[in-house]
Amino acid sequence: MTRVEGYGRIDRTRTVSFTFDGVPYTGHPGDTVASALLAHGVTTLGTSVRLGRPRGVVGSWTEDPGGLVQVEEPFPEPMLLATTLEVTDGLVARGVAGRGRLAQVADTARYDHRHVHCDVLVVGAGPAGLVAARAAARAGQDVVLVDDRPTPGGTLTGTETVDGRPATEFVDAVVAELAAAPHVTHLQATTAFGHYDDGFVLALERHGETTGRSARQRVHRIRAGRVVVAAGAIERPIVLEDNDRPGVMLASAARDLLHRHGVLVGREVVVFTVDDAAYAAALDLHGAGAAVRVVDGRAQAPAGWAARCAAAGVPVEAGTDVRGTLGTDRVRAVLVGETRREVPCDLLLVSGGWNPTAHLFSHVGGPLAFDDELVGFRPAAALPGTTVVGAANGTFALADVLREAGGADAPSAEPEVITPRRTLWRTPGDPARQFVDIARDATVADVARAVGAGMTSVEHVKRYTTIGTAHDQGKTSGVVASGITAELLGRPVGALGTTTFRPPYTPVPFAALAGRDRGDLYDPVRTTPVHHHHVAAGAVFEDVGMWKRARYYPHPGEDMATAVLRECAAVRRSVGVMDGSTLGKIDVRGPDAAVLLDHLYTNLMSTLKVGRVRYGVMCGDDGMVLDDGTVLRLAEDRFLVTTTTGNAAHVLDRMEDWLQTEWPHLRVRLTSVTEQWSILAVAGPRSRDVVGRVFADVDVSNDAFGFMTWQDTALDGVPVRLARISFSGELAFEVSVASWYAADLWVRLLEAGAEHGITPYGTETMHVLRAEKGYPIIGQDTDGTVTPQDLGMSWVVSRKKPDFVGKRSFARPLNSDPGRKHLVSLLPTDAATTLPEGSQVVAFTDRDPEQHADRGVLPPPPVPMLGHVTSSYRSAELGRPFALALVRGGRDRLGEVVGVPVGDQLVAARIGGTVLVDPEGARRDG
Amino acid sequence: MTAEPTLTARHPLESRRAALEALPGEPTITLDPLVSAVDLRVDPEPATLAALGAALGGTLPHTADAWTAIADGQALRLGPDEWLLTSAAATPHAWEDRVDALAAPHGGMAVDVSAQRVGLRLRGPGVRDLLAFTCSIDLRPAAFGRGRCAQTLLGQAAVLLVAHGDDDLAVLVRTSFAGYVVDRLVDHAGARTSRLAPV
Amino acid sequence: MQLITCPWCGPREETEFRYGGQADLAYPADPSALDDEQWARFLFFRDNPKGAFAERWCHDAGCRRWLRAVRDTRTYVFAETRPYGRSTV
Amino acid sequence: MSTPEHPDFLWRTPEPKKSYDVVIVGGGGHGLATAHYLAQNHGITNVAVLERGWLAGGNMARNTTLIRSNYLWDESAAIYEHSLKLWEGLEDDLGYPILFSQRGVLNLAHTEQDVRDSVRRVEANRLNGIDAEWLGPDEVAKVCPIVNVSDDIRYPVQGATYQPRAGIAKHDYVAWGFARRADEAGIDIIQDCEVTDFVVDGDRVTGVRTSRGDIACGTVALCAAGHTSVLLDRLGVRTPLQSHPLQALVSELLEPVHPTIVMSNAVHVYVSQAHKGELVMGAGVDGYNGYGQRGAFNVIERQMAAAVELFPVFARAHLLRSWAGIVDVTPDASPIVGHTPYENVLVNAGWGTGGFKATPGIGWAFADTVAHGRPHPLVAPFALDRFVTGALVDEHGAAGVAH
Repeated sequence: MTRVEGYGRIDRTRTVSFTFDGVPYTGHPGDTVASALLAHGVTTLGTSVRLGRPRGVVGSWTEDPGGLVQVEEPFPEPMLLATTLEVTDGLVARGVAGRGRLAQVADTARYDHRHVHCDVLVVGAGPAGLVAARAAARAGQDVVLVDDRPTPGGTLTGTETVDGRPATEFVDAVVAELAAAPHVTHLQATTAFGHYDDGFVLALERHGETTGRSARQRVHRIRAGRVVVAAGAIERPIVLEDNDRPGVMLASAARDLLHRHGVLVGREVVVFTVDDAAYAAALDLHGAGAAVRVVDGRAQAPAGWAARCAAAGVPVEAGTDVRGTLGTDRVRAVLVGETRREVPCDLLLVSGGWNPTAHLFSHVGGPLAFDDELVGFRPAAALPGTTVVGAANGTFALADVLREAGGADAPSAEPEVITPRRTLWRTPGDPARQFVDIARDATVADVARAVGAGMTSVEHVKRYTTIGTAHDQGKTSGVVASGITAELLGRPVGALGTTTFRPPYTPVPFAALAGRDRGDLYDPVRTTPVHHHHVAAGAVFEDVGMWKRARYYPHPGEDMATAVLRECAAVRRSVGVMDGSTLGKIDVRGPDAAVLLDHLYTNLMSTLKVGRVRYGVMCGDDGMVLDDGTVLRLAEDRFLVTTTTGNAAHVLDRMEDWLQTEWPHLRVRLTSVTEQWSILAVAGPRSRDVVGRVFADVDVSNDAFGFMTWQDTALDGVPVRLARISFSGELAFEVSVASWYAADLWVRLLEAGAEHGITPYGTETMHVLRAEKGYPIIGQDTDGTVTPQDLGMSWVVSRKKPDFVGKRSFARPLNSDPGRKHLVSLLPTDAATTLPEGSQVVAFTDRDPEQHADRGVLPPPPVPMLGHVTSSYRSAELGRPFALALVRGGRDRLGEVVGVPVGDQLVAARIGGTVLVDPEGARRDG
Repeated sequence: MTAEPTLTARHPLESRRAALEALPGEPTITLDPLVSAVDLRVDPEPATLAALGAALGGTLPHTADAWTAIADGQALRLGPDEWLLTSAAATPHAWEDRVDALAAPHGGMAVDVSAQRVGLRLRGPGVRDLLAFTCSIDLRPAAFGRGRCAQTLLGQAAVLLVAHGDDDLAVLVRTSFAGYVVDRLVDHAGARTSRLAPV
Repeated sequence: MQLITCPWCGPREETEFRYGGQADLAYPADPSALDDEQWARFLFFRDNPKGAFAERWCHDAGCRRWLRAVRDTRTYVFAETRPYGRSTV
Repeated sequence: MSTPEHPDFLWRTPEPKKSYDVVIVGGGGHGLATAHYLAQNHGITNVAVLERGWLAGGNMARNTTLIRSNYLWDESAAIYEHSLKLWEGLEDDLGYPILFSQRGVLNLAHTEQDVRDSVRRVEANRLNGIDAEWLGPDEVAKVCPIVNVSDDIRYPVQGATYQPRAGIAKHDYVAWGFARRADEAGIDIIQDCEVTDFVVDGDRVTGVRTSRGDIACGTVALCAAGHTSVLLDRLGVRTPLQSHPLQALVSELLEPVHPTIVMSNAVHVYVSQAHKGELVMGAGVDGYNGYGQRGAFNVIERQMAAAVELFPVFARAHLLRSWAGIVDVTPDASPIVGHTPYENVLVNAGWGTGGFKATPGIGWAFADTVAHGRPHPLVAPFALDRFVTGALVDEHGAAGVAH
């Protein structure tokens, strides 16, 4: 055991048991897997990714490049750091060789997101962050303080004094003051991992493994008026021979492990530094019972620290360096100076200086520049809304940190003199054994090789050597790599720059980012007021946009084909009813309503008489069909426009766009009434009987109620609108009612039609029926490259109107190309094959030109394509399959036979007109 | 068929009622009764607003994203020239006719949208905290106090939030999205372990 | 993740808005008077500056009003947002 | 697993000469490939590749490395299939380990219309001699067992198109391989050299002004992706290009779990597992114009939601790093390649999300176009004038597939 009494913030009264690499261990609440294992003298946690060399803990938190573990229990999670993973009872983990393993099963834990708004967000609860948060809270501002470690205080250990008392007491006092302050939110174990525009910061709060419905992790989406980055700094190693060996650590890490976890990582310790801070580590470890010796790479040891070491009996050797380490699985000695003098030890602590943790400043484009005094990259300019304080800003003396962060009411600390740091990236030695990034097994030799290959940019060197691409994203290796590259290139490191910091600061589980947007919460499920009746009737649904639409209503034992044939037959021979409530509906009102519609539709709407209905088509500026639907003229200055289900929002958006940004002078107002009105379509020769029965007061005879007209009536005092609109070619009525009443009306129609065997039908049947009439479905029979003329709908394109959206594009050269694709029907000559939708259409080549066959030969590729099948069904009415297709010059090839490759066969199909059922339109009026 | 059944107005969220009643403690989520509502469009001349307000038994909100009480209902400002006017007394048809008649002289118009949206009422401590899980706008009472309303997103659905008080808000949502919004709120209401002070 | 100031609703998340591309492209008074080249320019050709860009956004999830913004395409910072066309804000 | 041995030498760092026969603007994949094929196929070596930053540091360094040719229209299929065939021999051609791995791509269908569009594309591909199949949900699960083909997700998988020859490669190594070959042939690769303007003489450009001085040239070949319109603005040439952020991300290194490449347009997900083991994902293009090389985080959050829905086992994989490139998109989602009003200025741009997979193909065809001063048949359909005639190659109109 290397646990020392009197140190650490762990709860020694309680013990937790966990398993690592199959061996049971114990730890205490407050321990990490790293601290618990080190307490048991375990220093090797895994092996390296490429060379298979032993790997141990180098840092004490998220900067650690070495101690990667895989959690197996309670739930597999890959690539976590032993230094950040809290020990819990039953935890099972193992060391990994640079690659993790995902679970085989879905994660049932809950992750969610929460939006937070505040005046000030402070990132980091070390001395700088605590003081900054306190100042803001005292100023009465809404403050959010987040810190990624389980407990506040940052690097403060208790050996320092603030306002004349031990720093830890000061920390407790500030935390208490913040807890008592209104409008202050203080979250530990919460990592601010990304900083975006306008004070937007994402922070991940970790609750540990949870059960049931409480979140395991939560992403806070914080909008802050001001962001204070007080994230501290990360110590940097010095590269030397065999510096990847377990037992080589950052000085700050050993000190942190001692004060947080009461773990004394070594008994015989050599501290190799070019910076003052490591002396504190040396003295603290010495005080905890270790034999410590300091090797200072600078010409002279700092006087103050040297004196304190002398007083404590810690030998200090300056003006020399450490060149390498000896040992097998763990350091047993280091080689000092040019003579490579062997100095026995079980721990080498290194300190090459500090890298300010300015990631959140860099995420939003804050520039970093190399500071020669600091020997590191620090924020180099002011950024509106973001301030960086303390070590993150390159300020290290505690008194200065407190002043910088606390302003007026900053507490005091004893002044320190920081003696100049020395720039030392590596000591002399064999570059092939000097590790720059131990997480990637990348050495100085690799960097030299990259430079030798002609690379002059750190980005290239990073990609060539993979330095900085591991789980730690180069927190300790990045700047060292820049420094060594610069040395090899003979250029100043400042001129070379460092690689950009990109979110996230530390890795974030996919599931945490997904939050609750899962399953049916991923996207809204839109349903109509009649939905529960469809469910009760056993409907199979299809997704149309966000809507769930009943596709067909299978009877027991029916597959889709059978059900649809039955539904189609019912409509053609008697009567069916469909829920058309998902159609988009827009109330267009105002003196200029007709003018707007004349602009947007290809045909004239201004000539439509009140009480009548007209079918209309909308095109884009490019002349391609965008949407279609019916338009009811409700009054001189009022129209009700219906759109396709999928395009409702898009069409309204377009109308508003024209109205607000192009023709603001038009006196028109648009209101979406899609959910206000439900539409139930009653279709079939018997529809008149059904509608007539339900609405006894309406004369539904053809003379009194003609095709493409509408009438208002009421049922039980509820206003209802009836319209003679048919999408099947059959006699049909659309019944519109305020959605509150739609469910009851659906039932009423079913009851009234019972004697005629009224049949609810779904979108599939609707598609078949309209296809038999050659009515296109926008988005299925069109694909954004199809004009109304291509669809054979020149009749819907006004010649009278001087202009309308899309008109000019019809005059472009390509639109008069005879090779354009036309919508036509295709009848397989075998009268049996249902051509798969999406099939391509090619020239038909007979097996034997003499006798015409239903099957041809498909020539080897490339085979020129004439078009494709857009819709294809079996027709109950025709007693055969049929299809609609877009075919080059199709209307000029009526009667021709073309080939449709289906699997390995070439199916013969004859081109025909699009109207296959009731061409003379006799059924429309019943 | 014997005795003609009468058409009955069905609440679009009937199927979710049980789930809402089963929610543990506060905040509570209840279904607002169905009310008549029109979308009023008129240029916001002060004189016009004054006249309409007087006729409707209140004052129409003059500022953005605000609501006021009118006789038997609310006036919620949706845009520069757009208001949502509700009435618990008039029938939808009558309400549209009445407001339309009032607006016409001012070049305005009213369109019946009673069945377009449905209302949810969220009451009790933590109600803003609950909304903060799905809604991105600043819900701090200082920014969104009683008398304010806002059209925004709850998850992926567009909603109209109405502040009745610090612990009392309403969510109006298009009926086809209402089930999703309820499911989202219930999902969080049952699972909130927010360590944050209520916003 | 911008915070876009809607002239009517105030600052709202970018997710509430829909992008409308370059602003101030007037629909030609008489498209039939344009040759194919000129028409193509109206249809497809847009400015794509690196820097200040006058563009259209619609507050889709809010008041559904279009706004005219000037935004820097390098920094994404909005210099201004104004109501578009008829609006009485 | 282990990264390959790179050659000891890649490229020189020369000072720019006063003049070159051809100046290629943009040292990304397309510029470098064009340089390589100019030398190898046409013996043209008095060429400079001018790169404003570090070589291949733009979209080449930021893309998600998908390589496929299963496009709908003949014109697109032709150039991408030509490219795929070159990919299949590129490792030998370049003598560089580019880690080209043909693991196949699945394009998932989630709605009835997705299915129609998918079948349409598969049938078109087969008639064009491109390997393509339509797979039902069960077959999808066989190809990629971790895909959730059950009905318990919002938009269940109805099936997928499958192109077995599709694959991935290591983007940096591809660029370095082309650069090394071009450098060997004597072509000057000049980094930190930003073209700021052009020296114009009537309807010809006689040189480029750069941050490192003027450089005279016979022909200018623009391969500047997102910055193309900024450059052409200097010549008063307008293009229908818009530059948008396109985001991507990677996870930490994981043991092999994902055997192929999966894309879903409906939910904007694209996932493969790279050679070292990280999951590589691409998102949809951000909606607004932007040169900032960063996008909005909500795009990534939505993508993660879709990814965890489709791949439940990804739940505890970690987002390690995210970034964005600048993609130049056109109204018909097809590139713009060929001549400009300036007779000796040729443009290659507008590849949107398709640039990486086209690298060898367009380098080959663009070099031929530059060498002969006329559009190679493979690029002829992508001329700028199609926007006037209306002869668009509308890839998103039909079955547009991102990435």
